[in-house]
Parts: sequence; C-alpha cells; structure tokens
Amino acid sequence: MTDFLFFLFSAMAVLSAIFMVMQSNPVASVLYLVVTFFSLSGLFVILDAHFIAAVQVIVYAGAIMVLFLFVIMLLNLGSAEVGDLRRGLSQLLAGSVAVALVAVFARLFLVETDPAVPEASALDPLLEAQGAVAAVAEPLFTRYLVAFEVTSVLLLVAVVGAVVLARRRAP
Amino acid sequence: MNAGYLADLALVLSAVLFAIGVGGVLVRRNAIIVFMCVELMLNAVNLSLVTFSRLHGIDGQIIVFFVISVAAAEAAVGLALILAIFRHYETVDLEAFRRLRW
Amino acid sequence: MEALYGSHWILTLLLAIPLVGAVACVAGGEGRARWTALLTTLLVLALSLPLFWTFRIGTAEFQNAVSLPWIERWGIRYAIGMDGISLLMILLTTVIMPISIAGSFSYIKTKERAFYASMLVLMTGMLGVFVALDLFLFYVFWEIMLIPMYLIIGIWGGKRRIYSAVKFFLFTAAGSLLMLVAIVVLVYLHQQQTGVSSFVYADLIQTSIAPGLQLLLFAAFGLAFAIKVPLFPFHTWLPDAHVEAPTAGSVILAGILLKMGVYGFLRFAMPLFPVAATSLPVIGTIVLLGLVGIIYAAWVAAVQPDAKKLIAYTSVAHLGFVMVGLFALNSQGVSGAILQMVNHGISTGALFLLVGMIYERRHTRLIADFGGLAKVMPFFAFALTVVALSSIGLPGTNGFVGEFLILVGAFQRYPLVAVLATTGVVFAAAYMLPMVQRIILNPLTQEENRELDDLNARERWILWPLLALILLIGVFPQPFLDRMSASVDGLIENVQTRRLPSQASRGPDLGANELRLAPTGERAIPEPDPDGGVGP
Amino acid sequence: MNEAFQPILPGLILGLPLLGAVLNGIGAFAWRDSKTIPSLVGPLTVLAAFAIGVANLLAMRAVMPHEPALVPLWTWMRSGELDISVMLMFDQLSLLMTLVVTGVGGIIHVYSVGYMRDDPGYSRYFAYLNLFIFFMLILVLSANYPLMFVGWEGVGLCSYLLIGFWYENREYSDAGKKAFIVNRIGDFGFLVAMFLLFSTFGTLDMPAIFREAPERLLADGALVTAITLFLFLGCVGKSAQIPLYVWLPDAMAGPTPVSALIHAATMVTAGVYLVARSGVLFALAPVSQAVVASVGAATALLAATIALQQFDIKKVLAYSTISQLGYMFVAVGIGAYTAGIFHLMTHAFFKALLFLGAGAVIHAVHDAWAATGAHGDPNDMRNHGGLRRLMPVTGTTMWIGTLAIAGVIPFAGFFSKDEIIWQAGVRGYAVLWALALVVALLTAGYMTRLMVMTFHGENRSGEGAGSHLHEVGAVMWMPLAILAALSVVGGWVQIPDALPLPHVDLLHSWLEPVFEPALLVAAGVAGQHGEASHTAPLGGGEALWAALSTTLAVIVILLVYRGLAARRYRPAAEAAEPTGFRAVLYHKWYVDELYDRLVVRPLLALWRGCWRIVDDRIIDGTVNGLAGVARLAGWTGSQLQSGRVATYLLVFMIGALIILGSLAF
Repeated sequence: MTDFLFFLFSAMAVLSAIFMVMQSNPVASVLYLVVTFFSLSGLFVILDAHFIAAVQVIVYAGAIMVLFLFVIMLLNLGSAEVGDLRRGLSQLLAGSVAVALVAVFARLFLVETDPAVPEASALDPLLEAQGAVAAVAEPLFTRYLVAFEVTSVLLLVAVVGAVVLARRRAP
Repeated sequence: MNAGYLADLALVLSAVLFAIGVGGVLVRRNAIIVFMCVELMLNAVNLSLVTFSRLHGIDGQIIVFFVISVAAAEAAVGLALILAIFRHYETVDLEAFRRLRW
Repeated sequence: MEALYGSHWILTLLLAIPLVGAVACVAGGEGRARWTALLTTLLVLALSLPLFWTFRIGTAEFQNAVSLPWIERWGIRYAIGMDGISLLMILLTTVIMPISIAGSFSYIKTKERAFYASMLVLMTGMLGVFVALDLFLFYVFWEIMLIPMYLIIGIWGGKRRIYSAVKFFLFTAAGSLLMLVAIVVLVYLHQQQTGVSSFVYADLIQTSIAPGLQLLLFAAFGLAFAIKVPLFPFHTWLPDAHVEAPTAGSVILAGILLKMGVYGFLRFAMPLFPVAATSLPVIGTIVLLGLVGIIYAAWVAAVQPDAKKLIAYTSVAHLGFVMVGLFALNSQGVSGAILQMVNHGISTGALFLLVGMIYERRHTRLIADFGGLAKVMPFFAFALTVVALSSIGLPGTNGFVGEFLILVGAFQRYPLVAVLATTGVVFAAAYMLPMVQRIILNPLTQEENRELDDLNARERWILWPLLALILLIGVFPQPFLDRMSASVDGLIENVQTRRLPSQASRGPDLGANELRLAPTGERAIPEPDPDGGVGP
Repeated sequence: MNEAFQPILPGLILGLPLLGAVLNGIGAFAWRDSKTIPSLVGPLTVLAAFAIGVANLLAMRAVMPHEPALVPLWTWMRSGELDISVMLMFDQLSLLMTLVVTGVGGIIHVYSVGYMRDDPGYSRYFAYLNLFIFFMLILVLSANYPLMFVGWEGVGLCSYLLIGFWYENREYSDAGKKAFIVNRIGDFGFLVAMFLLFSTFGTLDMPAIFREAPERLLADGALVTAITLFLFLGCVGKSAQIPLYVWLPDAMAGPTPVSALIHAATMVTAGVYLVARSGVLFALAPVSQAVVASVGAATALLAATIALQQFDIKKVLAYSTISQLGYMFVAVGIGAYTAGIFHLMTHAFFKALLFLGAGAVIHAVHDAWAATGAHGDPNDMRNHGGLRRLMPVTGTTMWIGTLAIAGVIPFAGFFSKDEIIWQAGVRGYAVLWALALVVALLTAGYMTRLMVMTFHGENRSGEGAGSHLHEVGAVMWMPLAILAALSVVGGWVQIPDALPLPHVDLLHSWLEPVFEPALLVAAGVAGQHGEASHTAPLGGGEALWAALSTTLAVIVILLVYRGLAARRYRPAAEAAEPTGFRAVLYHKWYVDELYDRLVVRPLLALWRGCWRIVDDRIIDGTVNGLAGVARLAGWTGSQLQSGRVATYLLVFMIGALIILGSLAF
C-alpha cells in the first residue's frame, strides 16, 4: 500500500510539474503546481514528516499559491502572453540541462549509498516517543530557538517590504 | 520497501523535480511562472531534506520548516517586486527588463 | 614641549589630527568646513614646525620612532619614524597644506564639506607615506591618498575632469599594484630566510636577494614610483591631471604627491635592492629617462598655450633633475635632489596658486588671454616674477641651490649627462620667461583684463610664506642640508656597501627588529638614544 | 708691505645698495607717487658704497697686500666635499671694479633722477637699479665661482627687468627676454666650467684654485682648455661677443641710463673681468687664449662695421660697445690683463658719457615733440641734427667722449687702446694688431658720423621743434660733466715710458699683485718664446705707432666731418631705405634673420612636434591604445551580460554540472 501510494504521488508530482512548466495559461500553471505540492505533502507523510506535510499544505498550497493566484488575477494575466514559452533551441537546451542534472544527481545519490544507512527509518523511535509534532517542536524551541526568532523578524521585514514595494506611488 | 530503497527513489524524484524546475526557468519568460519554477526547485530540495532526515535525524525537517518560512517571505517580496515592475513596464516578460544591462 | 617632541607620539599625533579634522569638517556646517580645515592644518603645521629644531642632526637613525604590533600573524607593525629626509618632506607637507586650503576658499563653491574632508584625509595619507617604516603600512597610506586625490580631481575639476581623474587613477594604481606584488615577494623571501614573517622595513632591508630577482623587484617598485615622479615616458597623466584639478589639487599634486615617487626610490627601492639600484642598466635607464625628461619636457612646455599645462611640464623637467641627482649616488647629488624636491614643491606650488588666482578672475588658463597684467595687478606681477625666477633656478633663489648641487653631483658621476642636463637651464628660461612676459608684460590688449583686481589680503598672505621660503632656502640652504646630510650619507653608504656580493648576504642574526637603517662600515654613528630624546 | 689688509665695512658696500633696492621695492607698492624717497635712497646708497670703496682703496694703498683679503660671511652650501661659503674677496682688482661700478653707477643714478623724472615707475626703476649695483658688486667681490655666478645671473636678471622696464611695449619686453635667454646660453658654459673645476680641484674657491692650478692642471692640456673655453662661453654671452652678441643692440630698449650703466659701463664688462680674474687658468691654456683674442678681434671688427650704418643713436653706441668689448677681449686674450682692465675702466667713463649724452638728446627731442605734438622715433639720428647750439653742454661733453673713444691723445681712450694695440704688436699677434688698428679707425669714423648727424648740420626735428629743444637740467648735465672730466684724465693713470710725456705707472703697479701669478704661469708656458720684442710687426717703436694711430684717428675724424657735415639728411619718416652694401650693414649682416631661420624657428617646430606627435600621439596613443584593448575585452565580456535571467541560470547550471559531474564521474 505504501509503495503504491509512493509511486502514485511521485507520478502525480512529476506529471503536474511538467504540465505546470508547459502550460501557457498562468492560472492553470498555478493549479498544476498546487497539485504538485499536495503530492509532495503526501510523500512527506510517507517519509515520516507529518508535521512538515501539514505545513506544506497550509503554507505552500494554501497561502503562497493563493498569493500567486491573486497576483496573476490582479495583473490580469489570465490569457497567455504571446511567446511566453521559448521554443526551439531553448527547449532543447533546457531539456539537456534537466536530463544532465538528473543523471548527475542520480549518480551522486545512488552510487554513494552509505552502507551504514539503517534498514528502517531512523525516526521511528523518536516518533514513537514524542509524536509527530513534539519531535519537530522540541529542537525548534531549544537548539534552533535563535534561528526561529530571527525567522520571525525576517517575515516581518518581508511583510513590510512587500507593502512598501507593492504600494502605489503617489502621483 | 526498505528504507534505503525508498530513500533512493525519493532522492531521484527530488532530482527530477529540481530538473523540471530548472528547465522551467530556462524555457519560460513569464516572471510569475519562473518564480513558480523556483518554488518547485525549493520543494524538490525540501523533499531531499525530508528524505535525509529520515535517515539521519530530525534536523532535516527543522531545516525544511525554515525553508518554508523563508519561501513564504520570498514569495511575498518577490510578488511585490513583480507587481511593482509590472506597474512600470506593463508586462511581466523577463526579456523586457533590461534596465540594468549595460 | 620636550616631552612631546622627544616622544614617540608626535608623529602619530600629526597623522591623527587631520583625520579628526576631516570628521569635524563632515560633521560641521557647510560654511564652517573651510575654517575647520584651515585650523586643523595650521595646528598640524604649528605642531610640526618645532621638529625642525628638535631634530637631532648628525645621525641617520629614525627619530621619534614607534613600532607597535598591528597584524601580528603576518608581522605587520605600526612602525613609523622620521629621518632627515622624512623631516623635510613632512614639513613640506605641513606647510603646503594650509596654503592650499586657504587657496581654495574662493575656488571651491560646491560640496565644501566633502572637499575639505578629502583634503585632510589626503594630508594624513601623505604624511603617512613619509613616516611609514612598515611596507604594508606604507602601501596602505600610499593607496589612501589616491582616493581623495581622485575625488578632488573628479568632482571639483574642470571640463575634462572625469577623463583626467580616471587617467590619474589608472596610471597610479597600475604601478602600485605591481609594487604590492613585489612587497609580497619580498616578505616571502624574508620569511624563507629567517622563518619570521615581517613587513617591517628594518627587517626586510636585511633580506638577501639574488641579483636577478632584485632587478625584477626593483623594476616593480620602480615602475610604481616612476609613474608617480613622473619619469618620461610615464608623465602624460600629469598635464591632464594638473589642468583639470582645482588649484589646491594642482598645488598638492605638484608640491607633495610627486615627491612620493622620489621618496619611494630613496627610502625603499634603492636600499632594499642595492645591487639592482647600482647596476649599470638601471642607473643608465633612469638617468637617461630623467635627462630626456629634463630636455623633452622643457621643449614641450615652451609651446604650451595653457599656463597650467606649461607648469605641469616644468614639473616633469624639474623632477627629471631630481632623478638625475638621486642616481648620482653621491652626497651632492642626493642632497640636491632632496632639496630640489622641497624647492619644486614651493615654487611650482606657488606657480599653480598664482595661475589659479588669475583663473578665478578670468576663468581662462590660456596664456594668450592675458598680457599686461603688471599694470593692473602689480603684486601679482611681482610674485609671479619671483616664483618664475625660482623655478628657472636663478642664483639667490632656492631653485639654484638644488639644481647646482644636483648637477655638481651628477657631473662627477656621468659628466656628459650632467652637461646635457645643464642645457635644461637654458631651456628653462626659454619656456618660463615667454610665459611670464605674455601674462604680466606686453600691452594690456584685452578689455576684460583692464578691470582685474590685484591680489587681496588672503591671497597675499598665502604667497608670502612661499616667497619667503624661496629666498630663505636660496640664501641659507645650509640648515636644510645639515638636517638631511647624515641620512643621505647613510643611504649612500648603505647602498654602496651592500651591493658588494660579499656583504650582500646577511645572516638572519642581523634581522633583529631594530628601527634603524643600520649604517655599515667604519663610520662612527652615535648610539641612538632609546627614548629618542631631544636633540643635542 | 706684508701687513694684512682689513677691508673697511665690507658688508656695508653690498648691504647699502641692497637696502636701497628693498626700500625702493617697497616704495614701488607703498608710496608709488613719492619721488623724493627714491631720489634720495637710490643715488645715496650707491654713493655711500662708493665712499666706503674709496676708504678701502686708501687703506689698501697703505698696505699693498699680495694676498687677497677674504671676508667669509656664512656657509652657503656644504655637502660632501663641496663647501661653498658666501665669502667676499678684496684685492686690488675687485676694489678697482667696485669703484668703477659704484662710481659710474652713482653718477648714473644721479642722472636718472632727472631722466626718469616723469616716469610712473620711478620707484621701481631705482629698485632695479640698486639691485643691479648689489649684484654687480657680488660679481666682482665674490671669492668663489658659485657666488660670482650669483652676481653673474643677478645682473642678468636686472638687465632683463630694466630692458623690459617699459613692459607695455611688446618689442621692449621681447628684447628683455632675448637678453635673458641668450645670456643663459652663456651661463650654461659658466656652469659646466664650474663642474669641471670642482671635479678637478674639489673646491670652487678662487684663491685655492689659482694656487693649485699650475700643479694640478697640465699646461695646454685638454682639461684646462675645456674649462677656460666653457668659462669663455659665459663671457661671450654676458659680454656680447660673437656669436651671442645679438641681444645687446636690442637691449637698448631699456631707459638710456640703464644702457649707460648696464649695457656699456659695467655688466657687459663682467666677461672681461672673469677672464682677467681667471688669468691663471687662461694662461695655462694658450688655445683658449687664442680663441678669446680672435673672437674679440672678430667681434670688434664686425660690430664696428655695423655701427657705420645704423641710424638709431643708441644702436650705434651699442655696436660701439660690442666693438670695444672685443678690444678688451683681445687684451685679456693675449695675456695683457692690465691693458684689458685699463680699457674696461676708461671705456666705462667715456661710453657712459656717450650714452648719457645720447640720453640727454633723446630726452630733449622727446620733450620737444611732446610740446609740438609730433610723432616719431626720438632715437633716430635722422631726426636730430644741429643740436650743438641748442644743447651746448651735451654737445661739448659728447665730443670729448668721441675723441676719447677714437683714441685721440691725450684723452683717456688713447692710452688704454694704444696699450692694447701695442701689446698685441709686441707679443707677435700681427693679425690682431692690424685688426685692432683698423677697428680704431672705424671707431673714429662711426663716432664722428654720430656726432655730425646729431649735433651738426640743420635741425631735422620738425616744424617748431627747434624752439622747444633746449639743454637738459643740471641734474643731468652735471653727471655728463663729471664723466667728461674722467674721460679726459682717466687715461693718465698709466702713461707709457716711451711717450714724450711724464711717465705714470699707477695702474700696472696697483694690479701687479693680482696678475703676477698669471703672468708667471704664462711665462712658464710660453718659455720657449723668450722675451717679447720691442717693436711692432712692421717695425717701429711704441711712440711712433702711438703717434701714427692718433694722427690717423684725427685724420679720419676730419675727413668724415668734412664728408658728412655738408650732406643733407632727410628726417627718418621721409628717408629712403639704404641700398647695396649699406643695406647689408644696416641690416647688421642679417645675423638676426639668420638666427631666426636657422635656430629659433626649427627649434620651435621641433618642440611643437614633440608635444603634438610624441606626447599626444605616441605616448598617449600607446596609453589610449591599451585602454582601447581593455575596452574591447570589456565589451566582449559584457556581451555575456545579456540581462536575461534564463541565460544566467543556464550558464550557472552548466558550471554547476561541470563541478558536480566531476565529483560524480
């Protein structure tokens, strides 16, 4: 069952990602991307990252992508602009680069398998003991506390920055 | 499916998604779509991190958490930028943004 | 008083005050910047003048020296000190600076705070170059002064200021980068020989270097300095920079900045690489280039329509004399060269001030636009005449003493070159007198010139010290020569003895971190007072 | 006899004129309109210096020292072996020169009070003039060559300033500039000579050099010949000899008293003084001596021929000066130093007199024209004529000067010139002797022409000018009278034995201690020549030739007077250009034009070429070419900066792939 779900989500993620890239309508692209994100969220669950999966759905699929949609609609980019998708040589190059990347990464990941990798998930005992949320929350508020707090400042800056940038200039 | 095999598959998947993101940046001219491709690349990396977290400990997930928050900030600022640029150029075509080129 | 001038800190104080002044200029109001700058430079002048008397004559050691660790890992130290040569250069700087600042009062009308702050930073850079005894520190000061000068030309200059500023910057930077490479090589060699990394002059001077490598390193140092001097054919940045720079920029450029090239030869290139410095190809090249500079620049100056450009070319000729004297490597030649550096700073500085003064009145530098100014501006005419005569080396003025010593020294070394250089004396009259004539003499034909005001009190007070120095050094040069003679003899002896192969290789045991240009040979040099006490 | 001579107030001799210069210099700014202060300060300081000089003379006569008295003042420059002090040297020669300079100078200062009366630059004029006296005294009193060079260039400077005194006239300031630059060519020689002296002797003090020269220098050797020739180059410039004489005629642009003082009586004789002073060196170098004497003789002849056809009264006198300077160089060149100095002294008297007289004429004509409103050149003799009756004192004194310069007995010029001619004769320089005789006759000719054109015949100064022409004031004619008296008696200090006159030997015995070493050296060098003969090259004794030359001079004067007095000249404005050979002489053998074509213009073209081609094209071209290469490289690189994010990412990815690929495979 898990294997099936894994392959299903993987296939969904890859296909909808490809559609997202090839789709000329931005709104459709956004929707395909949302599908990818959902698939990824499912994969996160399979990979024992339940909390992250939830965040993924809430923040990415929920918040960020809605923001994208809003902007696209605000700019009235519903219909595709002419020549948005490069053709010919660009596609060939992009495809080659993508294939080469996959080849290189696959080679790096698959050959260099660490013999010490455990057969089962290393997180199982932790999740057993603390549950999905606490396992993430505990280091987050202890070892990574400073980074966490700084992130909040970053978000504040981003909000202020976004407002300043997006504000209409006084004529 | 044992953990190592699953991890290998997940990593290859993340490489594939990342490559699709790169390809997207290369072929698209719409700034918003390019931006979305970047988000896709981020997510591909997140997938790797989660996978490694499963093998090596919880820290990977923490990093993903931070990546997501930074991505949120980035999305806010980036979209605001695109908005501002669009107001000026009336387009989101990257080819049109050549002011800083010399 | 004694405590200050015997101490290590007086030189650091001189370096620090201008920086504080620069900050004060920026912090203060736009209208107050000029007074802040003037007061700062006058304070530095007042502090530095007593050095002339507290300086201990008859010793080549560095006085008022400081050596503090700075970046210990690489052996970089804050090592400063002065000998007789530095002393004169320091005083030249501190005298020229207030004059050029007072000379800018009516010339600089925009961004005053930035201008005067740049001037003060420049002053620190220049003073630093003259006192630095650590090659890294020297390099830092060398580059520090580049930036304010670049700004002064580039912001407050004339029409083609950007071109000139960039040309100035590129010429100078190209040379100094090579020098940096050479410094690093030198430090590396020193480390290989002693196992200790050090940028300190007194250490590096002990390094023994193969003659072939010396030649290369000398060339790298020499190019940086030759561009600064400027030696023919690296001189073309100078006329452009002078023409476009504001008056104060020209004064400082001619008065002090050019001296740094020669000073670099004296202090670094020659003692560090004695074999190269005394080898025939090097001496031949430099002396010939200096000679060509003397004659060629005089020729070109004679046909310049632009007064500032003419004076710029005379600088090339004068500095040609200096280089010829320097590489005569005897007492008269080197002393004359150093004195001539001071003289050139005074008289060429004054010439630029004078041209600046009429430029402010008429907004033209073309000689042809003037004529007959003696009638409406008698004091200006008087000052221009005296300064021009000093510039062409009339006996009784400072110019003669320097040129005479240089030529006497050079004649003993290479008579033919000296004779040819002496023709420069004739050509000097051939370029300077026509300019003087066409500016202050001749009929007053241009209507605009009829209404010109003579120099005002401020302008006169700027000129009086320079005029006084012209006559003072011309008639009583000996106090100046006395102060430099021990250092000059030390330098010559150092270079001459260490070029011998037997003495060229020194053991690391001599590489003690001692701040003095250890003179070799039998000469009995009084043991330095460890506290650098006040003069005898 | 061997008591040491102590100079009296040596500093003050120099200090007074300097003080005068400073005071008048301040006055030129501070009290521009006051005539009283400069009128007092100017002449009085010089006359006071003269008085001190006289006191010194008397003191020295009492002691008659054989060694010069040295007065060290302060160390000027000392570096290594070089040690130059500001040191004065008082001996018979320098004191004699001091008296000539301050004496004639003082008289001319007094004259200037009248001559420059109405000039707006009155105070400035006296500042320059006093400064000149100061530098001239440094020149003659210095004990070493560099200090002498100070005076040497200093007088050149004053000459420059005074020639261009009326700076608003372009020609005048051009003349000043020309004088300075031409003099600088000579100074180049002086400098090189000093370098040679220093590298030979290790000192530049004259007493030491003269003492050691016979041992250190090989007689007739290349070194001493080079030294003396370079020194002589300096003299050629300063004393206006071939080929550098061209500045002196132009120098007449200055006020006439200046011409009298600087360009006749004192400064231009500095070269003669230098050769005489360095007699020991010249005695060691017969080749140089021959050059000196030949150049002197050639110059004397050339200048005399030009003087024959000049119309500007001052130009005639200027060429006359050049010619007489040639005489002096003949004298010092053949080793007759006393004769040279003798002629220097008498020439100072009568040439100053002639110039001042010419100045009086110019002044009178100028004033008359100012009254009638006429325009023209007051210097042009074609505009003079018949002034003898209108200006009797000037006319009479100038005739005395003319007779003196023409060498008519018993005027001063006769004795000095005769001695030079005679010395040339007895020393076996037949050509020089003959030339000197010819030039003496030419001198009588052009001077008589000058006098006739100016003072005789009809007045050509124009309508109504005659009634305004009158004798100058006492402040101007009194100096003329004094100089006229000196022109008569000045020669009586040295009357040769051979003449049927009372024998007087003041000058020779006075100067003997100074020239003795040189004469001894000369005797040693020329040992094989033996004693000089006592007859002229054509036979005959001194009395015969003296009588012959003075008779010939008188004959020439009478002939010229008769020939020209009847001639009717036209005023300059109406006169025709001279033709034929006269034109050649009138245009001074076209030497100025020749220099202009052969030297000045090619040099200027070369210089311009250096600037426009070497500097602008070659050097800057190289630099700009390098900049162009850099710019090209930059442009090529900048093409990668397409501004397209996609391109950047592609390049980045390719780079990343290369790095990662190298890790993976």
